[in-house]
Amino acid sequence: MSGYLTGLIVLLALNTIAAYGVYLPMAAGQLNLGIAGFMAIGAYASAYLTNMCGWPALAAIAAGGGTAAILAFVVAMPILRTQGIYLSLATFALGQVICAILLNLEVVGGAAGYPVSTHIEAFTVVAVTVVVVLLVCLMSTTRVPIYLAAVKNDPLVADLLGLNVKALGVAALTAGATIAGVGGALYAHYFNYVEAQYFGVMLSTYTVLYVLLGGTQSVWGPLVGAAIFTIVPEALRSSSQWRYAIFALFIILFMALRPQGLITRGLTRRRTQAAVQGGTTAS
Amino acid sequence: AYGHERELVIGLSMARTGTFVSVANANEIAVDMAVDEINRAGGVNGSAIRLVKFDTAGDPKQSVLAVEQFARDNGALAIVGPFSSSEARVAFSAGERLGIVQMSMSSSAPGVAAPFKYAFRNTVDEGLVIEMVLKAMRAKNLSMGTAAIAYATDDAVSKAVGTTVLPEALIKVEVPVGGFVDFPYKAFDMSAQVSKLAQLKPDIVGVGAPPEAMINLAKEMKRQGVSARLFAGTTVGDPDLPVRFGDAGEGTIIGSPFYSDLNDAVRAFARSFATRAEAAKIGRTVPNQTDISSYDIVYLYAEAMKRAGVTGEPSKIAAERTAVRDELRKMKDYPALGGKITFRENGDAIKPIYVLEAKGGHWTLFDQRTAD
Amino acid sequence: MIAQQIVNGLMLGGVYVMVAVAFTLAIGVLNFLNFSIPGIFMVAGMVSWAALKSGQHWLLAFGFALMASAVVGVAVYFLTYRPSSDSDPEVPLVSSLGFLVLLENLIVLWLGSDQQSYPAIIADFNFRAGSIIVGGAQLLSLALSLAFVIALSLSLRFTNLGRQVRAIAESRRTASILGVNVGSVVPRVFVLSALFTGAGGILFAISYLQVSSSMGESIGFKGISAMIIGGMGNIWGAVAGGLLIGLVEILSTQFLGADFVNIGVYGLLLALLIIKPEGLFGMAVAREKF
Amino acid sequence: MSGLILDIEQMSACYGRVEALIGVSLQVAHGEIVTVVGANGAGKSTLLHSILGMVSPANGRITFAGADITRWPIHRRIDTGLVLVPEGRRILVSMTIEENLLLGAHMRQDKTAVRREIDGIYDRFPNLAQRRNHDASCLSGGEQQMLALGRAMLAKPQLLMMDEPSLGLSPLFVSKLFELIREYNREGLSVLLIEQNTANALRIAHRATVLELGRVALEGNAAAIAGSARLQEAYLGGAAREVTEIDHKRKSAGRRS
Amino acid sequence: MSMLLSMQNLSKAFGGLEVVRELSFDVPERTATALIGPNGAGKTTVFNLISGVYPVTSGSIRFRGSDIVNLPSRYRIKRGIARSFQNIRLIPRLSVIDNLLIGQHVTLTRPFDVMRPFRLVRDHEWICAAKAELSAFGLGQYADEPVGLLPYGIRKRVDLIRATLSSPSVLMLDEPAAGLNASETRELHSHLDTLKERGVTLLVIEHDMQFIRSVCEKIVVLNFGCKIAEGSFDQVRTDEQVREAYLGAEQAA
Ligand SMILES: Nc1ncnc2c1ncn2[C@@H]1O[C@H](COP(=O)(O)OP(=O)(O)OP(=O)(O)O)[C@@H](O)[C@H]1O
Ligand SMILES: Nc1ncnc2c1ncn2[C@@H]1O[C@H](COP(=O)(O)OP(=O)(O)OP(=O)(O)O)[C@@H](O)[C@H]1O
Ligand SMILES: [Mg+2]
Ligand SMILES: [Mg+2]
Repeated sequence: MSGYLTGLIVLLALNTIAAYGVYLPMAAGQLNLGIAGFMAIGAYASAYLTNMCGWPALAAIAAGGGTAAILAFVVAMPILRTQGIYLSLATFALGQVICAILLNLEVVGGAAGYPVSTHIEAFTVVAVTVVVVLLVCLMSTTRVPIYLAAVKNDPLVADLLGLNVKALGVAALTAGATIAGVGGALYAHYFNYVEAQYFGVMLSTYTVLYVLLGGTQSVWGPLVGAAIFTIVPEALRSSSQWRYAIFALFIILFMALRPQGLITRGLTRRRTQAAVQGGTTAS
Repeated sequence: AYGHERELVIGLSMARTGTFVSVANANEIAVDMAVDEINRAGGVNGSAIRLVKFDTAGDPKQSVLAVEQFARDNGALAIVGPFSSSEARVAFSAGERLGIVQMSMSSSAPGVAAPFKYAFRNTVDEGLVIEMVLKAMRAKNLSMGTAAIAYATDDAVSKAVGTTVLPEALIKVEVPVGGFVDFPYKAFDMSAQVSKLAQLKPDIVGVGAPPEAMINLAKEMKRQGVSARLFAGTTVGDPDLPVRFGDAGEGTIIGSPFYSDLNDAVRAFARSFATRAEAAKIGRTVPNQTDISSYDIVYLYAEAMKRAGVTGEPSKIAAERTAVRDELRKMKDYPALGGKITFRENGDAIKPIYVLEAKGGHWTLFDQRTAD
Repeated sequence: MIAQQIVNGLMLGGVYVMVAVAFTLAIGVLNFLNFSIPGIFMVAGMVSWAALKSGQHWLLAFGFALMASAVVGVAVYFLTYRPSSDSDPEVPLVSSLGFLVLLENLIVLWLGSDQQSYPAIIADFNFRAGSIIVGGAQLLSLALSLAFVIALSLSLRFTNLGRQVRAIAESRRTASILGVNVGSVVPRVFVLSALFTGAGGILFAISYLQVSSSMGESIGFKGISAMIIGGMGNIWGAVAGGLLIGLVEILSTQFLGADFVNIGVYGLLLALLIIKPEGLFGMAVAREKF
Repeated sequence: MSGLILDIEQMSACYGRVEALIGVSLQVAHGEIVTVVGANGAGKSTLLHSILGMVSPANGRITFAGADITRWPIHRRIDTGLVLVPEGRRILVSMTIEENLLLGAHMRQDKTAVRREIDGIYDRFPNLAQRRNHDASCLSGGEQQMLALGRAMLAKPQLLMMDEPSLGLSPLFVSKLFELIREYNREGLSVLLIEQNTANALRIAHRATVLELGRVALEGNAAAIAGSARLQEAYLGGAAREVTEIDHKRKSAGRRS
Repeated sequence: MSMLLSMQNLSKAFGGLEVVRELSFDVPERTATALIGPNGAGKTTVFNLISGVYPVTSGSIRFRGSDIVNLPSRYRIKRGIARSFQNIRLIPRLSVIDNLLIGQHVTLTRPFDVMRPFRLVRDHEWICAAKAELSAFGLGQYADEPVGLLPYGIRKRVDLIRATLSSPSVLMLDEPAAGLNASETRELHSHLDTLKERGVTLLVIEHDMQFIRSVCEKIVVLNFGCKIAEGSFDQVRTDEQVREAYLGAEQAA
């Protein structure tokens, strides 16, 4: 396969993984603006394990996800005391703090960044991504997504129906962070270099954009969103300097015309969304 | 296009959009210029050079994509770029796996090329530059009783300059360091730092920062009435800096691998660059250090390819890429436009340093030195 | 020196206040976390710079800049706020982020990504009291913020228009059933907020004698933090939060080093959100939408 | 006819492909109480929303107080005295009770009269007076209904449209409410009333219209309709079950087409 | 007759406002008890106290003899206390079945059940159970409809079925007949009869006196948070205080 295409597929895989990291918490109503922080944790932890402890890449990548998960689990309780926009901003602040700390952590290179000694091939990145996507798909056939929808929609009722709202929230945040951590670890091992500056707010923001563009109602939304985000700017490559402006305009118009995202439950079930929403407002 | 039968492909990894656009957007012009000149003069080994370009927008991920494409799809023999240190770190690692030479025109973070055999940088080590600057200042008897150091903490180059390069260089010229102030890379408010400097009362302030932060520092010093001479290395290399200082920052001294008024050849380059830049409407007509560096990289490649006798035949591509690398490593004092270039073991260039002083809205040549 | 640093902190805080108040106006009044605000801030700075550079009188330049801000504000209304009535609450937030990206890219295309020097309109616009230097432009922006905030909080509480705006904030549909002309009140709020933001951008440029296509970003994020620390939707809180962040930033630079600024500021934000989500001066978190 | 305050001719409205109103005509004379009854989903609320302009009718004509208001924006209709007490009350819970009332009068300039009327409302509903400076979120269902009614009256309606005002109210309060409507009506207010509580609605109304699947099934004198067999069939009788099923099928069909 | 649920001196204050005051009443097992009273009397608040939405200010709530006031709200449905809401609170975007699956949650026994990819199994028992319940009340055809699309009356009953799927021993219904037309009310009535036959105890808030009379054996009347009367429909109807505060002269007649 051509080098360009391979490279593009890797980018797509990385973007997709990050998108699923945002998608899971979002299904529970948490807009995580600090996902890049969890990616950074995964990246740095796995890099440290390969560099300093000589772990094999795959084990280190898994451990990267695990580290992000542990961190998420620890912070979840306090962070989930907040809701809605406050939660988003709390995750945003968390992401900033994580970055600022990593930037000053000299054991992992500080501001100079941290090289990673082991390289993984494009195939590995794609394979891990496929596994993650399949796992999320599998999860979508369990009770979890409807429970998350309940927690998102009406936490009080969810609680009165016996769901453990807090635990579901923690689980969603942690699962998202785990996926993001794995994504960060893949990034570190494919590019063999991590720097804290890369995992800034803008990365989190763009990842949220993928998900909303694709739509949050279906498991395929994040995949489609990530694909658009990877491919459209490439397609606009010929218009060179205009491409990011055009792309931003595209996002705005898209959101204005199709706020529910590209892939909707209605679409997957061959139902028109308008009817669903109409019914909702009629209540 | 020039009547050659075969083509030698060179990749250009450029940051035409994105964060570095204002510094990097003219690199393409300089590279085009060099390629045209070489082809017009008969090419290399009877073959024309063909450029393939890839805009990375300064994004490390995209720079790897560029390397993959150049090496695997375009059959490039070498790559001009990538631009920044962030890109270089990941792109160099990819280039190493693919066995293709890359040479950055701008990356100056310490030791970025060192771990790699195929990685080069046509930039000079900050430590050398700053040492030259200080030696020049001492030689001209500037008042330098005590020094202070101001640097950006969240950028690898700036931080290294501030925490190691400047202190070591100041020790060498026996100037005591009164204290440090630091700020974020994109700082706009320097009031706290300058109030602290006001307390330290230094004669000179060594700066490890991008031009913007240095301008902000100079302006705030003026506002708070703190007078001290600023000096810095190549991190602030910008032909327009004296203008951008406005009435602050007069007398600032920097070291640079490029001085636009150096000699006829450079002036001719600047003129023809200006013509092309005007036509391309990029909003700038004066070349900067990364432009001339990009220009020189093409000539360095041409020379290395000539010496290695590359043919551009697809079957021999891997060997020829390695041959280009080996020739570059062997090269001694290649007479490039910016001065004589030799590559050190760590892949960075050794070349002349021009010590410049900001005077009345221009850079003036303060001194000229060569390391080693 | 510590006195000077406190003054420095308050002056820096003054800049954050402008942005924090603009955010508060959008979130408290329209329930909309409007991420295009940093973009408008930047547009005003850049446009006034471009006009000054092309030789316009400064009054005219500021006029252009404010006009541009208002136009962007209206565009944001039409393209992000208005279409989003029935959608997920994240959607307007995200498309306003799209606006930020768009504005930055357009300005880069037009005026480049360089940081530009802003001409000093008054040669030395500083006041000196003993050894302490106070920036005139910053003082002005602080005064302007305060005046605006007073006017705003009074009118929201006690005027008809204020009640209409608050009704819209809670439910656009109900407001329209009550005969509130949503289609004209909301754009007015957007324009007001954009003008205020634009004024902030201009005052920033005058204070710091610099503009750039990315000048909105970090100030924007600090502004949001200031707004939250003060209590989302609480206009006075935004003032206090802005000043507090300015102080924390300057003092942590002074005593801990620049490395700790972000840890300090965002750590403070995080801690506060967890301990007291409604902010220092916040009202109850009751009915926030997004 | 100058005696009409509201005249709707052949109005249709749809949500996407679902037709909610089909060629509905309806008149309200000055000083009249007209009630519209019909099964769930018959289109009653849609009718009021179309009159107010929240749903733009696909075709037809609405004349109010002599003016053709078909294309007017909502706020203009309300300014001229066409006021809705919406289904589900729609109280603004983040504002105090007093502010909710003031908001009802937001387009009025006569401050002193507004003040007097607000005090009048407090006299009538002591529950509201007690809590005037509390957030409206604390009100119980019935109290909210009082507030919604008071708020609507402050807009000085010529025609008051009420969408199921008795929903969730105690029997005592229901009779109070209907008494109140009657009283306002005697003072000259025209009322268009939608009710599930048909018995009560038909008792106070002068005329009635029965909607069925978005069409007018029957109209006439309220007392006569109260005894009508057709009404029993369309609305109260065993047929109602099929009505919802048909309604449901119609929607599915609408989606499929 | 044993008392399934009993309140003892229950009080609830919001800020300074006492909304429920020293309220004591019992809900006998396998019967339907009505809670009526003027608007704002505190009926919904009592439900909220029983289901644990609010903590009580003082007093106790005994369920099968044990005090549950300190039991976290989500465990109460596991004990067998389920409720519906005054305003329907279903998830409009999900289908009827999905909404019901949430109601089914407390009947799951194994911890792994939540993660079981049951949709991969054709006609999984959970779906069958939910569908069976739906069909039992004649709503089988709506199984896959998004709830938001359904008529009000149907949604109300879906809400009810969701509550019954948790196999409750007591079901609290907050104004189940509000907004329903006569025939829908009849259907609701027979729905409740079925539940009663199954042995479910009902606690109903309702303003429709006809409905109350035909469904409930026992009535508790609240006013200003206090119990003003208790007894059978006929006892309560003739109570002077009840007439004055709640029914009005006309209705009582
Ligand atoms: N916003 C909407 N989008 C799509 N369909 C709608 C919308 N609102 C109402 N409908 C449909 O239009 C029809 C009429 O609804 P409407 O609310 O007017 O009925 P109604 O007579 O007021 O019923 P109810 O007694 O339940 O209030 C119904 O089939 C309903 O499902
Ligand atoms: N969260 C709360 N905060 C403050 N006051 C409250 C709150 N919830 C209810 N109240 C008050 O408690 C009283 C009783 O309310 P509740 O909702 O229990 O009444 P209700 O008997 O259900 O009335 P309705 O029949 O109208 O629904 C009301 O006066 C209400 O204003
Ligand atoms: Mg209705
Ligand atoms: Mg109630």
